[in-house]
Amino acid sequence: MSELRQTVIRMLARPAGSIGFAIVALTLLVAVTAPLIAPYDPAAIAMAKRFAAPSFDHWLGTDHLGRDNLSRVIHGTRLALTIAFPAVLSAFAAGLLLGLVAGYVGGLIDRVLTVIADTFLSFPSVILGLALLTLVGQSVLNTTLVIALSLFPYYLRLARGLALSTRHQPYIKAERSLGAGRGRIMFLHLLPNMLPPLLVVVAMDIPSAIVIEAGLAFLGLGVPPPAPDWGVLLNEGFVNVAISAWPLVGPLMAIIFVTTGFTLLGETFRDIADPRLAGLGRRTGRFLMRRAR
Amino acid sequence: MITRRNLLLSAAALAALRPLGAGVAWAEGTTLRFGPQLDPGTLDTLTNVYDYPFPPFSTVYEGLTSYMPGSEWKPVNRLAETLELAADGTTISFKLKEGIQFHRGFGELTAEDVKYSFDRATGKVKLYPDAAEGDVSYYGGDFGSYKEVQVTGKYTGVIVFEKPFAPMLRLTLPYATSGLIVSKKAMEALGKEGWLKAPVGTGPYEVVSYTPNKELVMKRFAAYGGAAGQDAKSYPWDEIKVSLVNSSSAPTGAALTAGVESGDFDFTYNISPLDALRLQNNETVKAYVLQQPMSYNFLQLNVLHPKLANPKVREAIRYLVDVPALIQAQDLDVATRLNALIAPQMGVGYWPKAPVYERDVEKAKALLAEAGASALELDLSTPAGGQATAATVMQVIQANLAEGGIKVNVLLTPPDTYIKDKAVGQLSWSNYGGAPDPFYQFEWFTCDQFGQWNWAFACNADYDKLHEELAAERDEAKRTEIAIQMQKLMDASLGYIWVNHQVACAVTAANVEAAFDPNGNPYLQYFKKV
Amino acid sequence: MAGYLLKRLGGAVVVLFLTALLLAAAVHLVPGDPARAVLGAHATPELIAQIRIKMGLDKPVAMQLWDFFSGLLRGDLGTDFVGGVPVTTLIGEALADTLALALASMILAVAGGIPLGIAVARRPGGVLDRLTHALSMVFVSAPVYVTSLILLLIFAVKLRYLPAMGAGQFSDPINYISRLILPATALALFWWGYLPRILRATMLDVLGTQYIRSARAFGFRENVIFYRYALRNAVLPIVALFGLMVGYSLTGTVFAETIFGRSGLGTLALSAIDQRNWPVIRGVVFTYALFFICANILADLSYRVLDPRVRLSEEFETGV
Amino acid sequence: MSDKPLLDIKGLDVSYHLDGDVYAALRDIGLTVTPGEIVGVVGESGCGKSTLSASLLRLLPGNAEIDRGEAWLKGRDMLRLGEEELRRLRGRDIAMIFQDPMQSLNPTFRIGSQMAEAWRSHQARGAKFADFHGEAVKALTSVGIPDAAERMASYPHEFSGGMRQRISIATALLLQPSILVADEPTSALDVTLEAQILELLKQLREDHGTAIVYVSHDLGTVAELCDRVIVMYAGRVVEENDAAALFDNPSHPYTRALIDCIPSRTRRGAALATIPGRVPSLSALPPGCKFAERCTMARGICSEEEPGLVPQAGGGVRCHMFDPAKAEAWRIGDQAPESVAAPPFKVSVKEPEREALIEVRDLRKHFGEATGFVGRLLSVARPPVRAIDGINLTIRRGEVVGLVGESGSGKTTLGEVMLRLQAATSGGITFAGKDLRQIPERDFRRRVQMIFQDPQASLSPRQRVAALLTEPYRIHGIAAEEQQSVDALLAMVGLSADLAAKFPHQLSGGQARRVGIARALALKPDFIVADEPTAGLDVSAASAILNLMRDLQQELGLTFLIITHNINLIAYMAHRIAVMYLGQIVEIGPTEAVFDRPAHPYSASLLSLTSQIDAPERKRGRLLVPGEIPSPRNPPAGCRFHTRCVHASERCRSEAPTLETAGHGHEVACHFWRHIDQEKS
Repeated sequence: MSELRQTVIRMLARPAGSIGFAIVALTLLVAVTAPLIAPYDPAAIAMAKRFAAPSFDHWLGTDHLGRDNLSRVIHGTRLALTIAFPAVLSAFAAGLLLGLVAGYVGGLIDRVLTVIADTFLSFPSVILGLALLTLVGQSVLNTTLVIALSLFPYYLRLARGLALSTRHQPYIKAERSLGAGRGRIMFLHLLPNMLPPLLVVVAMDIPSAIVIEAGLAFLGLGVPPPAPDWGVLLNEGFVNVAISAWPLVGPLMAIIFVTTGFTLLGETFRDIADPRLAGLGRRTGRFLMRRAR
Repeated sequence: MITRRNLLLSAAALAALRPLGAGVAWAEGTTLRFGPQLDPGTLDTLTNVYDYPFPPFSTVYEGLTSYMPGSEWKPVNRLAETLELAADGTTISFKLKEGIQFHRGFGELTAEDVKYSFDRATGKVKLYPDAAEGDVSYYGGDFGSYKEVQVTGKYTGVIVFEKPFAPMLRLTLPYATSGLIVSKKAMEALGKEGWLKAPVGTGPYEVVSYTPNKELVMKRFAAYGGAAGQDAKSYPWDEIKVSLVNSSSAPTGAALTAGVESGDFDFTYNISPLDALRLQNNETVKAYVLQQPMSYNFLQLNVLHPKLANPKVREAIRYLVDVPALIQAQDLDVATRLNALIAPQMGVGYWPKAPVYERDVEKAKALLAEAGASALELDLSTPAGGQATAATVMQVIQANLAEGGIKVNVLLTPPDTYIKDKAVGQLSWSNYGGAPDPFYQFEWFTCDQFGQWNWAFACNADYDKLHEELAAERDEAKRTEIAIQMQKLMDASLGYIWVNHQVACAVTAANVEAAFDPNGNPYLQYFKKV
Repeated sequence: MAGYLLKRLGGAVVVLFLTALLLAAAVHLVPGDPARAVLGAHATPELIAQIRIKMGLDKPVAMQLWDFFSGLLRGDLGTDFVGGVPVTTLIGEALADTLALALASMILAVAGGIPLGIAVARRPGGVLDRLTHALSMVFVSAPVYVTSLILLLIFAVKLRYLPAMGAGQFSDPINYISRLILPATALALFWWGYLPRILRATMLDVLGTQYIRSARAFGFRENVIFYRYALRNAVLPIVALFGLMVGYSLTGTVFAETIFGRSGLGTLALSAIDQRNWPVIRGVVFTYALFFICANILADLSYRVLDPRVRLSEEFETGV
Repeated sequence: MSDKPLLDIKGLDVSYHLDGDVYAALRDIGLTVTPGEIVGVVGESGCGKSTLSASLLRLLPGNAEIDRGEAWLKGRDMLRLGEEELRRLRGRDIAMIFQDPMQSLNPTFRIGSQMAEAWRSHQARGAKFADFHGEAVKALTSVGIPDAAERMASYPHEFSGGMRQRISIATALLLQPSILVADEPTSALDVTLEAQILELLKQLREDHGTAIVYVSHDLGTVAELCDRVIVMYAGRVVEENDAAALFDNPSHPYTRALIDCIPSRTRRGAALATIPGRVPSLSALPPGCKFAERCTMARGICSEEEPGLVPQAGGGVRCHMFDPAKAEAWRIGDQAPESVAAPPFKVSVKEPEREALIEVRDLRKHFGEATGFVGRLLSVARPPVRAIDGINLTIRRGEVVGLVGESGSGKTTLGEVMLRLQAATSGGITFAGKDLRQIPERDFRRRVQMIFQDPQASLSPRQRVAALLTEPYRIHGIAAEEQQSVDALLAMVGLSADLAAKFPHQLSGGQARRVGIARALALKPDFIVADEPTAGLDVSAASAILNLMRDLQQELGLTFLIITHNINLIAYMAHRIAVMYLGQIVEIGPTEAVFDRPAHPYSASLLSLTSQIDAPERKRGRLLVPGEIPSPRNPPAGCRFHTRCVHASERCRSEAPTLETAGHGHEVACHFWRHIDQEKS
């Protein structure tokens, strides 16, 4: 525990860390208190007030159905996080477990799992997401699952790689020579040592999940209306941009703000928790690859 | 789905702000350049996917009658000199104009060609002399109970039906591609392959070349017989080029209008309303907003679904829906409200006293309370595709109903069963295309349309019977009476909430004046140079 | 090397086969009747049945799979449900525009990112370093659709600076290239944030290595050490990013094409999904997968060619 | 040799700044190097040796700061030169070669191009670039790179570690600096290669009069190579003297302790000296003498006042004991300080029992053996690695067998195959009279243990010591009453109970090694394989571990197979010694017999090359082994050693020798061992 506290203190000591922390904290706060702080019902339609410019009543103006842009962005924060967190965590749990087994047990299991992961990896995640959502239909749950599915092979690959490199560590050989079984080695010795670098990845993937989700919604395959999803807001704003650009301003700022905040926090965390990851290795490549999609 | 289509269109909106490039080139010579336009699949009158009098069908072929440019829904004779419906409604006798020539020297039009064309449409003869399996007419249904054409002379004949079929005069002959006349001689000479490459009709323009998904070139038919009562030489175009695209790579939005804006095309059809609005301020082009009174948007309520089975619930929904807001949400301030299925422009079947339901949330709440429907949760979707604005409209409906305490889930990708299974579909935002006969308009709401187009699952034996009568009745006043009765039944079923007529938009170069039929379809040969 | 290549290609074939299988199977899971979707309003049941026959949907599933695979081996991705065009034709046309955009963005990315990275690494902690550091975070975090929209708003809407919409025609190269600028920049922004950071990190890593110390100990000139000795080794790992760059660009083009109204693979995929046009969806997704896999193999190979250390090592790979 | 110093360092202070802390890395360093002199710098890790060597070229990392001092080279103070002037000095006047030869060459440039760059950097010397090629070939040839002209086009990874170190030296040779700083140049190399490099350095001095600063933790090589030695402790020079004087008659208690720590044949049976405690942290140095805490001779004054360098003949010593003004404190108690070592006591080396505990017959382990049809097809191009190739070995209960050989000889693989941590390719193992295949794995694991090379890395990093120690019991489900308590286990290996709550990374190397031993002993095994038990440990910690192992072996009657390249360790501990070469045992026999009369030319060389501290041994002749160990993928035909054997004849090239008896329990695999033996005597 004190290790954790120390990490937090060291993170806050860096400007990037404290800014990131502040943004993430603010984001979480907004997400939790959305109904309290949003000035209007995000779904309340007022055709008379369509495309209003910012005013005292509507700080960010109104959209094509006269809804309050600010309120929609605020509620969108909550939605973004309620999709991103479960998506990343479930992908992480599944990827970690299977990657661990693939990396440590090896053999046929490894080959099968790797080929499956590679197959998923050979699609751009947006295309994969579009195709899958077309198959399963649009809902918050499906979006979450699709994002989890597109992230999961990276975790599998990553965990497998870590397990592979860790299994050759002397202490694993030492455990084997003591007679420790596979389960004991995997879960008591490999897992705790693989977690810290992987947790860094998870922290850095929250914004990726937000970005993928909003991207899918932007392309029209995200969560169904009237959910004020950021991607949906961008979509609707873009469609009507010739009439008013104001509906775009809120979600654009929100996405930049939140992803930058999480990235700052994640990178600081990475630098502190696992300096080995700071340099460019194949692993950083992997981070990037995921970010890139 | 719908939002995405919208998204692609929206690029258009942005182009509004795009600075204009080099000066727009003016239409040159006497070629009319039209496009990009969706490829019709084939140029055959019976296997194309248009099924309405769209170029090239309205330029290459002619029917016995046709509608004329303008807004009047009155068929005029084209190939027919006279056309007469018998008193019992089961026969139509016609006399063709004499001396009408088919393209490429395939001879004069005779009653035999009419017989062949109609037999072919209804599958009484093979589609081609060398037809393969699967080569069938798509549009046999347009001919009702067609029996045969009795050829009584070189130019005369009688169309015989088993039962009276009134829509023949308003729909099949003047409007549907299936009613167009093809050359029997040419068909026999050319065979399937030759026909599909360059079919032969009597229209003012003949096919020069057709490259699927690329281009269709037509030239003035020198020997045009002037079936339309007009010498083809008075049409300003020596040549018409249609740029064809595959639906998968069809440009949208600004990419669609860019051609006309840059001078590459003289005419582009089916642009988005926002583009049309934008281009109205552009002096180098002319934008058109066209009423399509035969096409209509409305909400269907599945009366057989347990959640909607109580009429009070459906009535409440009718009071909750804010129709003017729905029209506004489609960016169509130009669209007119629809109070019943048949538009006044139809000329027959219009119900002037159709009730106009104003929004009344309190009344709706009361009705819901009476029905004991609390915490109602309904699905809303646009099955089988829809217009670009469907998602927006559905959000308004969603918000409208929310005010009455009904939670609406919008399904952007509805399951297959949404329209097939009466226990699945609930509210359906519907964008239906139509045709100029009440019979056709009412067709989708009969009992045997369950699982097809009757998404309200409202089935009424009286309605179906009236529908049959409508086919048989030739007297317009009586038909109107029947139609009003049917619309009353629809109103009483509480399965439909009428919203608006559809609108189509197009753009031409400023020096071209476009012409459209009463449902907004372009008539290329009537386009003028100014 | 050859053995490695064989191994990689073998793996790629397996993955592509699975990809194809998944795609072939997907059509049978999709909700909505493609025949109905094609025809839209006023389609009669007879007509729908006819279209189904035309699409081959009436055949048994196994038959359809066989048709798909045998076609694939002949380089035939089937025929578009809607327009009846060979899918390969559609993809070929769309690919040209997409590749032009991807290539343009990668050229911009490298042309901007590498020099900036070198400048930053030359003076770590300097003004430029701090400035780029702050900005790069935003660039790296912002997704393509955000950068695209912002660029569109600023340049096309506010400043009316560049022709924004559509892809233009190859026959008019100047116009074509000018239409590439905004979308390519939107895609390159990420790399302008990322490459300098990575290059800075690898440069500092390399500058701290033993062989650089060793070079100093032998009195090498500082410029030689920086530009010749260190830079080559620092840029090497970036070559491995090439595969990712292709991946990023291909994904990013979906958004950039949508926002800038360009034709291309991305918009083709979207409209195909919209129409449930499975042969086209299948073909496009398969093309994406093919490019992804090839790009990664290419990146690995080029890395091997450039870095003598890994030429012999069988362990090194960046994955598929 | 001229007396005028080439390099004169005076009063040098260097500090590191890290996370706001200041580490006093060097304090008041004085060092002179005269032309042609080889100066050794020794000390444990963390004493500032590497900082010193880097300071000589001013090649310190960015967070280091030179606080004070002067460094005169050829009449110029390096510490006050500009970057460009400094650069001109580097390489031409003073050059440096580094510890890890694998890292010192730029991996992406051909070696010729790297040497050319060095040449170009110093063209001011007046040489033309046209001369470069010839000079480079000459330099490479002279350091023993065959086909130098062609090999200049090779990349560093195409050379072995030893070869790369030669290339570094060749580069230095090309520039002919007056001083070469060699920072642990042989630490990563095997003893045979080490000897070659040392020879090369000596030759450099002979041929070019290059002065060398040789930095090493290995007292043996320093004693072997250097004229003068300085001993460093906690950033200070604690003693400086001529090499012979220093090793024969060390003054500073630290120097003495270091020397006494080293195991050797002559110390067999005796407890080795140890130095308690650890080198103090450079960020929190105690006042007074920095060694006082660990010094058995320390008096009150030592922890109060920091001693200065007391001049002595040949150098000086930083100890109050030798300061006539301060020495009173010692005069009262004992007389002249004798030794800081624990009182020497002779323990008879207990003879092992006759019963064979583990027996290995014709054991083979081949890696990358082609399997399956395709594999066999491909294997034509790629033969398997024959890591061990026909080993017969019997170890009796209570016996300690030492296994030596160069890296790549298959020592560790043999140990792991014997413990079933790797599957054998063929051959049989009998354990306690039973075929190993018939013993359930779980039972076997209870009875055998392994001590792994890296003490810290072989402990699961996220487990506390207590959990690590009791894990064997949990794995094997040992009843609570049969368990030894954590405290007892810690006490057994001489650790205090408060370590139980620590994580491995909080332990020192020696502590981690002890925990590893305690873990190995928790299940009271019959047989232990110890793989390089002292690797990675400083001499003082290593000696303590050896003491512990010896004590435990005696007390518990343990059977050990000790795998090491450190022959001194074997000489000190083992009953029998086995020498491995390319997967085969070339000689095996009682330690005394093999050490006195090594029969195989390879063992003879290995023994002769082992650096010795003790005066009589130091003077022994060295039998260099040329070349490097061949790849076990393509072992030479006939006698595998023939490619490097000076005695090799035609027979050796074609016919593989088998082990034959060369005395009581002494076997050797050499066609000519008798002949060679006679020749030697």
